[in-house]
Amino acid sequence: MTQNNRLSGGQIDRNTTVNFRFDNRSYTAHPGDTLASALLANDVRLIGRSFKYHRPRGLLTAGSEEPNGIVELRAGNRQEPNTRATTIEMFDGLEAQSQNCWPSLKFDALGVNDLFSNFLSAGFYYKTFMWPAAFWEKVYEPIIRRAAGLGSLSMEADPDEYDKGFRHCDLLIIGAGPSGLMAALTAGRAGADVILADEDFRFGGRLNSESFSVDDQSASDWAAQAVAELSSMPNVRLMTRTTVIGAFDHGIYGAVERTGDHVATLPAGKPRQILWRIYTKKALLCAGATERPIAFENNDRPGIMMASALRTYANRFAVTASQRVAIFTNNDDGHRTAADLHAKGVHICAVVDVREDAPVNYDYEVLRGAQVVNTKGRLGLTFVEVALPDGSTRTLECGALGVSGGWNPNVHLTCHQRGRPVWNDDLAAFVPGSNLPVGLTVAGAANGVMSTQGALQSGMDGAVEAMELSGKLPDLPEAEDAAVSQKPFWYVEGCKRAWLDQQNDVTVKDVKLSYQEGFRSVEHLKRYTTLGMATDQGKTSNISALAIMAEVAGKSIPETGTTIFRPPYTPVPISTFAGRMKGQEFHPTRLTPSHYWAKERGAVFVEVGNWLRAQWFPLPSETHWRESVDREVRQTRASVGVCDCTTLGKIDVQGTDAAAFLNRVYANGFAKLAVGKTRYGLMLREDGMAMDDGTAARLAEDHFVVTTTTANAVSVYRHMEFVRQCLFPDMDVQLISTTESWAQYAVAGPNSRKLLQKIVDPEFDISNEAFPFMGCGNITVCGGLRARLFRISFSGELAFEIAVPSRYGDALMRRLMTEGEEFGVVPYGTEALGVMRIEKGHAAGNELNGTTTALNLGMGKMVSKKKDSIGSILSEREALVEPDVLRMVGIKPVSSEEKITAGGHLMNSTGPVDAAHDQGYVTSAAYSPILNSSIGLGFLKDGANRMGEKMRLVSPLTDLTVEVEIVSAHFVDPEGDRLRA
Amino acid sequence: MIINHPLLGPRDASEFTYLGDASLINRPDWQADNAAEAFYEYGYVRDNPAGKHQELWFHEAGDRSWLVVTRDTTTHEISKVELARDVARARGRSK
Amino acid sequence: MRYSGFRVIKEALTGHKGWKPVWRDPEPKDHYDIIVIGGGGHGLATAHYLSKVYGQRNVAVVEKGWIGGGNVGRNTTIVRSNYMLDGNEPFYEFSMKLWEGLEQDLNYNAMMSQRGIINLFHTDGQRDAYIRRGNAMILNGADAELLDAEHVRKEHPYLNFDDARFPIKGGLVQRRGGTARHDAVAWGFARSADSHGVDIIQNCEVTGLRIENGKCLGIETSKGFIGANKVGCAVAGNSGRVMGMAGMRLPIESHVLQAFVSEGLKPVLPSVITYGAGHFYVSQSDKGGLVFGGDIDGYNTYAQRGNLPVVEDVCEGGVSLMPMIGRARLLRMWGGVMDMSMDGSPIIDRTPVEGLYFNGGWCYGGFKATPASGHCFAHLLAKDEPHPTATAYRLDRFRTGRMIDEKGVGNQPNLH
Amino acid sequence: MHDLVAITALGGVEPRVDTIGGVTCTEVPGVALASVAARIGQETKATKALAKLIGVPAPGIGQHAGDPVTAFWAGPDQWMIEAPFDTHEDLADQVKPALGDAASVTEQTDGWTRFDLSGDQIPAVLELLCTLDLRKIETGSVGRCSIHHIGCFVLCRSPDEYSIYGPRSSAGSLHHAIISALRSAL
Repeated sequence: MTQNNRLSGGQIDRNTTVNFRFDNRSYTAHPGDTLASALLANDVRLIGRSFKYHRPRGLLTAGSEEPNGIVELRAGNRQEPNTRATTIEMFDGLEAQSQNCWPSLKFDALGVNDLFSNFLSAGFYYKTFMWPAAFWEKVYEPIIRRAAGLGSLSMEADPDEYDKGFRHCDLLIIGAGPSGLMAALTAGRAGADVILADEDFRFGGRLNSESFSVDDQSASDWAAQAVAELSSMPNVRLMTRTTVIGAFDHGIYGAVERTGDHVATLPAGKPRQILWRIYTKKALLCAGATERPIAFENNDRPGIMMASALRTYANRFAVTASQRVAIFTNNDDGHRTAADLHAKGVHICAVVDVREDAPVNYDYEVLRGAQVVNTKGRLGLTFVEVALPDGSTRTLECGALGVSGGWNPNVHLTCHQRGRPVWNDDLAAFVPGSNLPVGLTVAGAANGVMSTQGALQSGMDGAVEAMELSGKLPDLPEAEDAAVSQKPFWYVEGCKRAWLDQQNDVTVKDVKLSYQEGFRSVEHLKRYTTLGMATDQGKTSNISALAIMAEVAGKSIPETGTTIFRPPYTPVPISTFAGRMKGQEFHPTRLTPSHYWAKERGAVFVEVGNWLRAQWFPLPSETHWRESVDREVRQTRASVGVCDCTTLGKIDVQGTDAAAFLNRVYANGFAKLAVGKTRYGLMLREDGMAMDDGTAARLAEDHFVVTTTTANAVSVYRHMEFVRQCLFPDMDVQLISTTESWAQYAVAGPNSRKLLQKIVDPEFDISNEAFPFMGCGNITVCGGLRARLFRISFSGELAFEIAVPSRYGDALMRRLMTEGEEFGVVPYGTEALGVMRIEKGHAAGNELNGTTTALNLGMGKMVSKKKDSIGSILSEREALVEPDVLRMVGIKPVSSEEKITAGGHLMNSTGPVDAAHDQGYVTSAAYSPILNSSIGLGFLKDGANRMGEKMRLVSPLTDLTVEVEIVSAHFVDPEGDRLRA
Repeated sequence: MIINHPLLGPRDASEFTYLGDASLINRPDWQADNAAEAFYEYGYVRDNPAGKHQELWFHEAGDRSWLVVTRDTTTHEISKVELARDVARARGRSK
Repeated sequence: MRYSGFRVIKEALTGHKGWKPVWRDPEPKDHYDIIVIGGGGHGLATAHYLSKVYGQRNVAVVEKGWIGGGNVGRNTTIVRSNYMLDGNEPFYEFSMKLWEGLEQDLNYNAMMSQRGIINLFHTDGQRDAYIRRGNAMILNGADAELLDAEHVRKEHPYLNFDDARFPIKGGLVQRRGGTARHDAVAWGFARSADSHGVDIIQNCEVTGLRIENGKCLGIETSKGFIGANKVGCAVAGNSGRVMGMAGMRLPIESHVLQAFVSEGLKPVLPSVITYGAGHFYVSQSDKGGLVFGGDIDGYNTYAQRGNLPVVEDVCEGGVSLMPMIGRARLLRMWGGVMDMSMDGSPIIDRTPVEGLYFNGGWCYGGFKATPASGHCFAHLLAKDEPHPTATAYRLDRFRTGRMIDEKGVGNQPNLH
Repeated sequence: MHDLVAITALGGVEPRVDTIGGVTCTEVPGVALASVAARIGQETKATKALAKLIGVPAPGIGQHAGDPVTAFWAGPDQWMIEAPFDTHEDLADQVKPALGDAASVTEQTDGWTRFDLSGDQIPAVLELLCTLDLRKIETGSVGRCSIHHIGCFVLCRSPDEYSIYGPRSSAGSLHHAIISALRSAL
């Protein structure tokens, strides 16, 4: 198909021809085209279907405000629904499909909705589909959901990369039209650090769409020259294809740069889009204005477009929507379009101007005081019916109608911090109000300055004001300076189905019905009719609807209300906000010092926070994880096992007040802890709940090393800094995390000492006498490597934790394995660790769940009343010390074949099973290969006094009821002989 | 948001962790007769003003300073940023 | 006027001339038996139940702006009763049952859609907690199902099972959970209350509470003083401001929760999904938009807007969980101001001031609670005693240590 | 001398080197670190002792200084000391006597992994990684920031030489982030 709607001129590269496909038909276009201009060039007017009535839809605009010309761009896992054809930059091999139509765009089955539109009036669904109740999910809703929606997702993962970036500048200029360019030139020449961003792939804004000249050159040439000068300035950064999407607090702007949307395929490693966070001292909004339509009967047919869009297509893209064009306007701007199209040889059927005093023109007919009252053409405009002042009607045969109802300043970003625009009677439009985001000023058409000369001046002034410039300013170029001449005109009287929101099919009638039913505030209007909720966010429809609401209410527009806009300025792919934080990179991955060794051993890993920890180490012969875990437990308790516990938080606490400080943050006392000793510590939140537990080892009078649980390492450090800086600012104590500095391994089991004696350097005596339970100290290993040794035990066995600098952790683990061969040493993972701590009755994450007190945990006596410690006072509240509060207990099945389920609830052995009779719940459960039974820990009302009681463990969720016995939580070695051995 | 760190200058608020009302500095005396009531008020009751609010932020991804930020909860305008340690001392806290 | 399919057809054929305003626009009387401050979901629901269930006809709802403009008009529309603690679950299950009959009760289609909700878990610890929660739900008469990873994959094949940083290990499902058309909920309650004689007074800002000798006599408003025997405050998000007029300080902070909607899409999500390893939950509206959200911004604010870091955090979670939404576009973002309470649970209770009652502290869970909150607040206002399912929501529970802390993060509101 | 073989944070025996678009990213295991935090009331004494240790005045806020033993500012009255690993493996023990009671000294060597970037256009890479105002980063500057949710120090040693310190356990993720940014920006 040839581009038979091409005109002369334009800013396209005619020397290159590219191919693209729309609905599986091939067409040609030129670089510099958008998909929209290329379709028009090829005489394609029908592009999609509307949301509700599935009415035929063509292009309305030439910019990002487009409500109608939306398509599915690209194919396969790169398919992009709802993409505005007006902003798709043409490239060779571009592929697009029409959407929201079936079986085909020309014949859309759901077009039938249009026939019943009268029954599908605004909000009709709130009044029906209620009987029978069950039918909603089964019948009504599925039908509605299938009919609704617009484009479709591929349902495949987005394959592209996205980046996030951060830029800082003195002045961010948003929009590179006349005012933006002039502002950038002014600030740039003055040496200011400027970022100039525009959503278009070509700077210039309206200058690229107009036929007039700036100084002695064409407007677009002047723009190109300005851009050339700006790009030569090192202090000015130009960001094309970059939409500033939002104005956030304190001068931070969000911007989306489309670095890869204009190419067929991305080079490896290059992002499709970049989300920029731009930190600004000042920002200048030069976003221009958007032309608004006039509502009249059947004003939604393909071919009916904004007059300024027709002008853009003709002047910038050298395209006309049709060879026969009519104009409907209430202002002089509409006449400009007629003149430009006429100059390019397009036949102007007539300019229909609602003003009796409209300017005449001798090249074509001007129908003064006339209105368009109806149109014809099922899939595209064919005839326009015009009512003349004398009451007669004229029918114009044309393929395109340019509509101009005046211009609305693009105030969107001024509203992003809830600022409200104010009404301007001369423009009959909202202009930026006074409560703008701090640091933002507005220039050019966005500020209601509608002439080119005015925009240039206003841009310069804006830059001068924002940057507080003085001295010589650049000379302003000469440009058109016409005053706005228009007669506010929103819709044609007596029309029924005159579209306001063309995508969501909201008509004048719907607005009137909304008022009639009491939905009279603007927000009610929007929510009831869905006006302005479509992908264009009502950029072309909100104000007209408001004007009509005002008329019905008999109020002025400002009395009726304003409508504000929310970010983003135009829709942004969710991937762009995610950047690279997805898939495996969603969160950083933290590896333990023995990770690579464990991988070689074929360990199975588990995520613990951001850490990867070895869960168990299967042998080739083992087919089920339980075999591995049982073996690791048995062998550790029988001989010796090694576990990487580096992930436990380690905090270095130093200072003359270190001990006093720990006395405050721990419920139990530390002042009297001897040097060379370690003590278990329970940390409470100020509300009295257990926050974390760990050990504190005193390496010197003024030096402790504190451990935290893996999960709470960060929050405990933060808490300790709070206590240090905010509560006791004069305590001499210094904190720093050493979690990653040391590779720390638990060496547990009766042979642990023997194993360690093989690597600990001989000058260090670690016999039970010299290095008893809870001892700690600095030592060296393997011939002089500095190390720390702690005699602490989570497993309940004779055990140590040994720490060396992380870089040697891998080597130390390998050494422990070889030296341990004679004892049959096993590495054990988090599962075995968990089993052994349950066997020993140690509380862990499942028990320290943020709602349990020391009393609940069986550690009530640890909370010292003799000193001031965080949480001790509030832990005494009446409900927390009632006689039957939950107490931690051990639970085992009466018959050892039965299984304990964590998350199960405890019920009395007889009586009803329901919430009212709940006695407690199971927090942790495991199979103990030592007891050959499933065991568990849990919380039970008055549990301390119910040892030996038989109860029912119920888990209706997993369909389970087990008879259990309440026992002490210390299943193994309750006296602790082993760990003191 | 941007917090103008008294030592480091303007920093993105995303580097900080928020705790809440700076009254959390005023931890009651554990030995006072009304300690129970005082700690309840301290722990649970807030002014929650619509306007100027003194609040605690921790520079987690920064220099680990706790800051007292005076910020308007209706506009987010920040009028003052101080090191919490200085504020605590000024409020008479010591050891 | 009764709504029905036939009515819609009749009106269509007669030019829609018969539709009446959904609620009147009355001037306030001098005195009411009960005034409810706040024309949001909870306030309007309270009025509905006061008038329809508790026979109170001399009732006014006073709203600063336009009704339904608060959090009921800006939430992510999720309805569920999947709580763990005894203080909460009976109340939310009561709410769920009210939802299930709501359209018929209101004669208004709020599009309550029981398409189900799944909470995904990614660690054994999370699984254990969800089992405890699921059991609590069932023991309280609600429905719950535990799905393993394979089963989740069958129902939600588009989730990230192959390249996930935190693999999905399963999910806790409540089939009766789902979504409702949030605006319609407010309008439906308003229409019903209005039809039972309740005066709904919009654009009437409360400027003060008239309290004499410890008794509340009425409210000062931009439309003058309005007397009342009882005043109920249901202005979650602004509780601090309004109760401040009574000189009360609350165990509540105001925070902003952002919400997001994508462009319209053909159906992709069958149910509500919440991510257990990131801050992200999502459903798809009947119009086709993906409605999603995540964490609150985390700092005290009364501004109904948020900032970029949370937007990014939410989208990072979304794309990690379901990479196929990556090319869908985020269309609109907005914020709602939440009453974040000190234990993440609400308050429905008397106050130290006689005749002044308080309903608030809903955190970001208020929408699903709308019917029960209204019902229980109406019960309290009408009978002066708490509704049996809301006895735990006391104002003094923090003093006595009876917190209802589902998350176990204690007295730090922004963590709930 | 002990006989345990060290591995780098990325798990190799030899440090990792990547060159992309004219910028080279080198893993640097050969550095020893110790933190110095002044005791309450000893700030001046600590600053003087530190100056003596590194041979130049103790670096102020956001600065680093010294050679071969350097120090950079890490927080109020707190610095990180940097020295060649081969000669200062036990840096903390060497530093302690110099500071005496004036400061708390803590070994930090293996708490961190270091990547050095060399080449021009490094700012174009860094602006994809962190929020630092690169216009203000000059030779001698150091900034703490978050890179892909990983807390890092960024040191500018010269306009075309930067060092990035990140937590050792996250070395793989940090390296991936840096390499992705190099590919994207250059």
